[in-house]
Amino acid sequence: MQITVLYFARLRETFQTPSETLDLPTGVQSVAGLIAHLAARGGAWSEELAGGKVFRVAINQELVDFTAQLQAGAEVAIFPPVTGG
Amino acid sequence: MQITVLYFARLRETFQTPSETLDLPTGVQSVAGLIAHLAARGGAWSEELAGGKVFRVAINQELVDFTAQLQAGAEVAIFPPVTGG
Amino acid sequence: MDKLPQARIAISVQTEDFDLGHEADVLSAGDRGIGAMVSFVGLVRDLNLAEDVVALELEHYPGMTEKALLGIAEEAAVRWPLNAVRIVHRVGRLHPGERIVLVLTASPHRHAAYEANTFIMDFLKTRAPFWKKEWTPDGPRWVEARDSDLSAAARWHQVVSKQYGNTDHD
Amino acid sequence: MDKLPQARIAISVQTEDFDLGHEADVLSAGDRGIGAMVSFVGLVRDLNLAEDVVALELEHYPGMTEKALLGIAEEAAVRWPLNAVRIVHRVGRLHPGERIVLVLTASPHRHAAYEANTFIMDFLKTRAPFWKKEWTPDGPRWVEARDSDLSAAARWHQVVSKQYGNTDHD
Repeated sequence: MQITVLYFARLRETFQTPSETLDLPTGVQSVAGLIAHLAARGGAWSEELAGGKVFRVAINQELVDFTAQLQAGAEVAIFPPVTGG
Repeated sequence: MQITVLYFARLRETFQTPSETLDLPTGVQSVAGLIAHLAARGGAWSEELAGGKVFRVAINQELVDFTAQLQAGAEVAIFPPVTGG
Repeated sequence: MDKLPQARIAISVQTEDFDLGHEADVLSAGDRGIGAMVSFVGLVRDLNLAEDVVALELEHYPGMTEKALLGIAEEAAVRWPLNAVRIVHRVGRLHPGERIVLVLTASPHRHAAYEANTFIMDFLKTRAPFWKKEWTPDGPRWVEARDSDLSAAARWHQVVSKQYGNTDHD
Repeated sequence: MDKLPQARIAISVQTEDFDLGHEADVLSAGDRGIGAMVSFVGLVRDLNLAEDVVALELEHYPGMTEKALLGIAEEAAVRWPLNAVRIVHRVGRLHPGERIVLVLTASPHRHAAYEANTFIMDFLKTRAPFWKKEWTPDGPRWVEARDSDLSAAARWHQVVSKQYGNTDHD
């Protein structure tokens, strides 16, 4: 399954990329699976996504929780808690 | 004791006067006493002030309750509940 | 609590219309401590008027009106951290769609600005000496006071203001 | 309940400043059912900035931002009787004293306009994808989210909206 992942704000800077296209292994079906997959890269990925820090995930521009299922072609966004207004 | 009494809105129209200067009998010392004094005129005065209708009283432009004491020269206002805003 | 200067308070009772954008600009000009500004504008709406009502007329008690509005604003400034309060209330004849009243509150904190504004309107509607009369082709009639306004004002006696810390920036 | 047409909702995310008076006039134009209009304007205040901060920069998630703001406005229009909602949020670089955000709510009833406005701001601060960065001579740093904003949004889950009768005219 291929998806697009977007990063914003501090995470965009820390990961040094605004977006990437990913071919997910068969076992990765949910947001939780995707986060584990990315954290397995180690370094900043592990620190930000598996280090107890708070972040938010949206699928196709809707906020979701970690049990949400991924669909092929989905636009997934990972970002820090919002601070607008 | 001499005071000025002002009437507003519906009461001004019903009593057909915006204001009057009153020489109060010695026994009239409080707002309650003034109201009884005015209601004793009968007719509209009795209907409006002794007929269970709701009205408000201010002394020198401050809302007061019926136990408030009068002072010589006071500006007393009697008016219906307010409806601005 | 933030160290606030005493709140700037300005009150007007006037027949003329007011300009919301201009009033907001004046209120915030030069005060960099303001993080939140809330405005309330009351309008003459036609839903609450009988079919035949062509205008409202607002009578007031000159002198007491300004004192009552100032007292309400000062009480709000004691309860909430406010930089500034502006109240404009129109009197005279008004038609559907026209503005009646403006309340502007400015604070470092958004909830303080919201709550102070609501408080001012609730007390304005029960303590400020204004009276509305509806004009119809058959003649005028006075608008009756509403119990809902009295209960809206009464609820503030139970409210204990929350603390506004200096990290709560707007 | 009053028979309200579906609330008119307009959302803008823009680098340009906005004009409060103009936006309020557009919102109320031709709608005689509006009795109350509440505005919130958020400003960059200097009290929450460190001494050395010269500007804020607002990043957002184009596409999701507009959807999130529309969703928040639509939820408010389900909870309260609203004639119209307007939200403008600026992005890009902003300096102390500049306007960041505008929320306008219009209703027949004043408490509906106040509460819907507060609700929109509370949810905007927790669900709309904007991020603030502070610029200093030593470089930039991201603003951290605040627990007080999360608890402000959470309290609405407990709120049961009161009924707005058609006698409660503004």
